[in-house]
Amino acid sequence: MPDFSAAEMMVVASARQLAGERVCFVGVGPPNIACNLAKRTSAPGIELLYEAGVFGAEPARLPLSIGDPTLVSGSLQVTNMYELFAYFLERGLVDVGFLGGAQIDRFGNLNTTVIGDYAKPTVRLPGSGGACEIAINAKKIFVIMPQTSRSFVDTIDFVTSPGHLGGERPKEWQGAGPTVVVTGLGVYGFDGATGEMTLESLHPGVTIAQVQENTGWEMKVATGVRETDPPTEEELRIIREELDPEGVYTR
Amino acid sequence: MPDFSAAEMMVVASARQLAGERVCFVGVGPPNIACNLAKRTSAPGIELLYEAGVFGAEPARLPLSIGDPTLVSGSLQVTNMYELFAYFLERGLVDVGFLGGAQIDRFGNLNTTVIGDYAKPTVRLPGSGGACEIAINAKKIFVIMPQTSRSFVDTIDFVTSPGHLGGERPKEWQGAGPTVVVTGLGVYGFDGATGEMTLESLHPGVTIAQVQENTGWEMKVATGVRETDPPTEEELRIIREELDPEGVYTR
Amino acid sequence: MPETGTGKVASMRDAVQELIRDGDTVAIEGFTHLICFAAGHEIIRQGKRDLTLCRLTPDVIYDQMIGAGVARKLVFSWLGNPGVGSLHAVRRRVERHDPEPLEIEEYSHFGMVCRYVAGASKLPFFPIRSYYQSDLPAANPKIVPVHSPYGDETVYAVPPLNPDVTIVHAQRADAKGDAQIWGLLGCQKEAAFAAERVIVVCEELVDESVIRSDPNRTVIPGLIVDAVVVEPKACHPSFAQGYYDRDNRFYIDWDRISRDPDQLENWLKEWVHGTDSHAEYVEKLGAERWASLAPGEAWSEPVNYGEYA
Amino acid sequence: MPETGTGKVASMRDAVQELIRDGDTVAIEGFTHLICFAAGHEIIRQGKRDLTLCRLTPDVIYDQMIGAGVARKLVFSWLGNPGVGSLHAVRRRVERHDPEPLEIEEYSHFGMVCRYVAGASKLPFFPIRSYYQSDLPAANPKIVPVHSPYGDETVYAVPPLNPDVTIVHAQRADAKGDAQIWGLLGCQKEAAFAAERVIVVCEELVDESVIRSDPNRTVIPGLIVDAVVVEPKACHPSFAQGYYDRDNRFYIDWDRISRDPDQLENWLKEWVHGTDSHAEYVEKLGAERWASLAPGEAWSEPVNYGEYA
Repeated sequence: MPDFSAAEMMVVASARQLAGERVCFVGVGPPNIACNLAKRTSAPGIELLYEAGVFGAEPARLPLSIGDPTLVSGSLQVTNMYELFAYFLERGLVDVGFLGGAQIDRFGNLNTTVIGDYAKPTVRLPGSGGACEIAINAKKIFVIMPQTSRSFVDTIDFVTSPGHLGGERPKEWQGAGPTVVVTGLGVYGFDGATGEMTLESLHPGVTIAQVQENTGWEMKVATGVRETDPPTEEELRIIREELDPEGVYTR
Repeated sequence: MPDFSAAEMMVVASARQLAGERVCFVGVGPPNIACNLAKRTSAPGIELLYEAGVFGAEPARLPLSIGDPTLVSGSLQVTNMYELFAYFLERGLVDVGFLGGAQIDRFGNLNTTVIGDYAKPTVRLPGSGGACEIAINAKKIFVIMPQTSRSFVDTIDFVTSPGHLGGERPKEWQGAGPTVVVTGLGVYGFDGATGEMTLESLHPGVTIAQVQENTGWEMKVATGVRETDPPTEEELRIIREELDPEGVYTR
Repeated sequence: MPETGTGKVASMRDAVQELIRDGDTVAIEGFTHLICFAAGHEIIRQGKRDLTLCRLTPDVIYDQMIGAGVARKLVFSWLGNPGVGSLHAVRRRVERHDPEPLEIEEYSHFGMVCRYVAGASKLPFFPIRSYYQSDLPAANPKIVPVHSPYGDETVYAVPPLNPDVTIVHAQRADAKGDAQIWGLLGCQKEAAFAAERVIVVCEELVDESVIRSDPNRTVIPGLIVDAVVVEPKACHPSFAQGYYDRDNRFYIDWDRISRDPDQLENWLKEWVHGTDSHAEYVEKLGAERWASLAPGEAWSEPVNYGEYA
Repeated sequence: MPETGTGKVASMRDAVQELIRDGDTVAIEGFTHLICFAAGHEIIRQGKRDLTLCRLTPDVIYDQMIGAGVARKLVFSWLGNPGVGSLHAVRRRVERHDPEPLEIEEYSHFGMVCRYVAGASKLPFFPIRSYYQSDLPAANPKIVPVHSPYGDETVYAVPPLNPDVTIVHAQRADAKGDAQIWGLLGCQKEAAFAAERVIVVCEELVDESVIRSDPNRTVIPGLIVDAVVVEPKACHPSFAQGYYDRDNRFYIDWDRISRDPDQLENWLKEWVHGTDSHAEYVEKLGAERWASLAPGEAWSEPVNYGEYA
C-alpha cells in the first residue's frame, strides 16, 4: 500500500463515488480535484459545471478560485449566472452537487454561515454562496469536509443548506439530498428511512472509536462496515502529477 | 406644395411627433420608416429597438420583416427576447412604442385579435405579439393606422392592448398610454382629463366632415384645430430615395 | 437525457421518427430567424398527428403543418405571415372549422417567452408586467393575476411551457450538439432547456475545438441535446444570419398558395411529399434562387480568451 | 438618463465624484472576473461615506473599502477571500463591531442574482426554488414564501435590488458606453440595467465599428451608461479574460494584511491614498509583476454576420 495523505484519501474516495454520474456542480479545492480525478478514472463522461457560469470546463491548470480564467478558455459554454442557476441547477440538470461546511449534523444539514448567534457571531463564516439552492436542487449532494467533534455536531448553529432535516424532504425539492459524506476518517451514507448519517467505510488505519471521538452524536455504524480501498498508484499519480502537482489541496 | 400620398403624410406626421424622443420600439412598415425619417430630421438621437432583440439598428436596406437580417448586421446590441422585453421594455427604458390595429375606440384601446366572437371569429387577426406589454410599459404610445368607420369604432370587439380605458391608468402601468394617433386623415391627441381622442390637425385637403364620416363615434375636435403641415421636399426625398425607394409602404 | 455525446448525429428522418410521437407538444422556435422549415416538412412527410404546436409566431411553417393536418392545437402569440398578411390555412380552421376545428391557446410575445423561461427554470409560474385590463386573460384563463408578497402591487402570471420536443436550428454545432447561434436569438435557449427532448439542426457540423474557441457564443449545450441533424439551408424561406437571406418572394407567394386549399395541397405534394429530403428541396429550388439569397461578408472582430496554462 | 452619447468619457476621479454620493447604494459587480478594484480605490480616495455596498462576493475589494470606512451596510451572498480564506476587516466589524458595527443583508448567490433581475425588470418580486427549510429566511425577513397561483406549490420570493450606481468593468467599450465582455459574465448586465446610474470602466476604448461588428457580444448598451472610464488593468488583483491573470499572490498577501488593522491602514496609505490614480498604482506594481500575469493567446473563431444591403 503506497503512502498517502488524509486529503488524498478523501479525494480518491469522493472520485469513486462519482462513477456513473454525469453533471457535477463543483467548487474549487478538493471537489474540483475529485471530479477531475473521476473524469480520468471512474466517470469519463462527467461534465463539470462551475457556479461562475462555466459548463464543460477543461482547465489547463489547477484552478485557484471558483472563477479562474483557465476554467473559461476552452470550455464548452459560458453563460451568465442567472441562466446557470435557473436553466442548469433549478431545472434539475445537476446530478451531483458538492458541498462542505463548518458544521454538519446527523441529517446532513450544513452550516456555512455563523458560529454563535447570527446577530453577533463568534465567527462569521462566508454564508451560502450557491450552497442553499444546490442543496435543494441537485439530484444528490456529496459532502466533503474534515471531521472533528467541532464540525460533526449534535446541533448546528445555523442551517445554511438543508439536508434531510428530520426525515422527509418537501415535494418542491428536486433531489435526494445528501447521499455521501467523505471525511478524513471515512465514508458515510444516510439511512433511507430516518435520513440519519451512517458510517459505511473506514479509511485504512482508522477505528470506529476514532470516528465516535470526532462526532458530536452517537454515529450509526452500518452492519458490515468495511475498510475504504486505499488509493491506487494510478490515482495517486494523477493527483500528484496532473491535478495538484504543488499539493495545494492534497498534501 | 409637392404631391404626396396619404401614406407619406402619415409617415411624415408621425416622424415630426418623435422630436426629442430617444428610444423607440418599432415594428416594420410605416413606423419603421417614420422612425428612420425622424432620425434624419426631427430626432437625430433616436435609437431603434426591435422586438426581435435588436438595439441600435442601422439597417442598410428597408427591412421587410420585423426580424430582417439587415437589422442585425452593424447594430449595437442583439439580445435574446427575454432580456429585450424585461430589461428594456418592462424596465421602462422605452420612450415611444408604435402600435396599430384593426380597431380603435375613443380611449385608444386597440384590437388586433378578432373581429366577431373570440371563440369563433369572423376574422381572426394576428393577436397581440408584443403589443399588449408595449401598451402598458412604453412611456408613450403612438398609433399609426388607416381611418375608416370600420376601424374607428364605438366598441371594439376585443381589447388586445389597453389604452386609456375609460379614464385613469392603474398605478402598475409605467407610461402615459396613447398620446398620438396618426391616420390618413389627421393627427389626434387625447384629453388629459377624460382620456378621450381629440382631433388636433387635419391633413391638407381633409375636412372635419370626412373625419366624422370615418369615425364610429362623435369625434371631439380641439378648439383651434389646424392643418397638418404638408411634407417638405426634403422629407419626401428621404422617403422616396433612401427609406422606401420601391414604395412598398408609402406609395 | 442522452448518453455522453456519442452517436447523436442523425438524419432528419431518423431524428423526427425517433423523437417525435403523435400527440406530442412540439416547439420549432426561432423568431423570424433560423426557423427550421426542414423539420416541419419532415414532420409532414411522416404524417405525424394530433400535435400541439408552440411558437411565438406560427409563421408560414405552422401554416404548412396545420394545412397538412398534423396539429390539433396551437399555442402562440402572433399569428401572421410576417410582412405579408395572414396565415390562411390556420384562419380557415379557426374561423370556419375547415376542415376541422383547431384549438388555440393565446398569449402575448413576452408571455410566451416567460412561459419558456418558467419551463426552463422549473418554476410553477412566471410574473410579468403585462395584461392589465386587456381581454387576453378573459380569453385565456391560464393568464392570472398574482399579488406581490411585498405589498399591494399586482402583476400577471403565466404558467411554464415544457414541450415534449423542441427543435432549434443553429449556424454551427459539434457532434455532441453544443450549438452556437449569432444574430437574432429569439427564445431558442429557453425553449430548448424547457423541453424533454431537443433536436439541434445546423448549417455546419464543426469540430468541438471551434465551439471551445468561443464558449460565450454557445447557446445550447450538448448536454440537453438528443439528436444533431446536419441540414444546410434548412430554414428556407426564413434566413440564417451570414448564410442566406430571407426569401421574401416565397413569403409573398405563400399568401396566394395558402388562400386556396387545393393550391396548398398541390404545393405540399410537390415540395414536401414530392421530395425525399431537404437536400432534394434545396436542389429543386435551384442555384439561381440560392445565389439571389447569398449575403455579402461581415466578419466579427475576434476576441482573445487567453491561454492560462 | 444621459444625453446622446456625447461627452461620457471621463476620468475615474470625475466619474466617482459626479455619480456617487454619500449614502448611495453601490454595486461593483463581476464574479471573480472583471472586479473593478480601481473604482473601489477611487471611492476610498474620495472618502465617500455611509455607502450600502452590494455584491454577491464582497471579495478583497469590499474588505478594502469596508476597512477604509466608506460603508454602513453590506448586501451579499458569499463573504470570503476566494481560494484563500476570510475577509478580516469585514469580520471585525460583524463579529466585534470593531471599529463600528456593519449592517448586513444576506442572500444566496441565486437570490442576489434574481434580486438584480427583478430590479432590471421592474418586477416587485422574483420567484426562486431555494431557501426551503434553510435558516436564511429567518435571518433575512425579506426572503418570503410565495404561493403559485396555479396550485399548492410554494417557492420563495426575493425583492428587487436597484442600486443607485452600478460599476462594471468591460474588456472593450465605445465612447457611448456600449460595452462588450467575454469570459465570465456574472450578473453585470442585470446589475447595470437595475441601476439608476451606470459607470462602465474598460480595458480598451474602441471605435463603435468594433462593437457593431459583433452585436451579440454587447452586454451593456450605451443607452444606460452615464460615464465611460478608460482604465487599463483596473481589475488587479482580479483578472480580465485575455488581458491579465488573477494575481493570486495578492489574494494570499491580503489575508495577512487585513488580519491586522495597522497593516491594512498602512496598505491603504501606500497603495490607495499614496497613489494619485490607478495608473500610478499600476506602475508601482512593476513591470515584472505584470509580465507574470500576462496570458498566452487564444483567439475566438470569427463569425460572419453577412452584409444585407
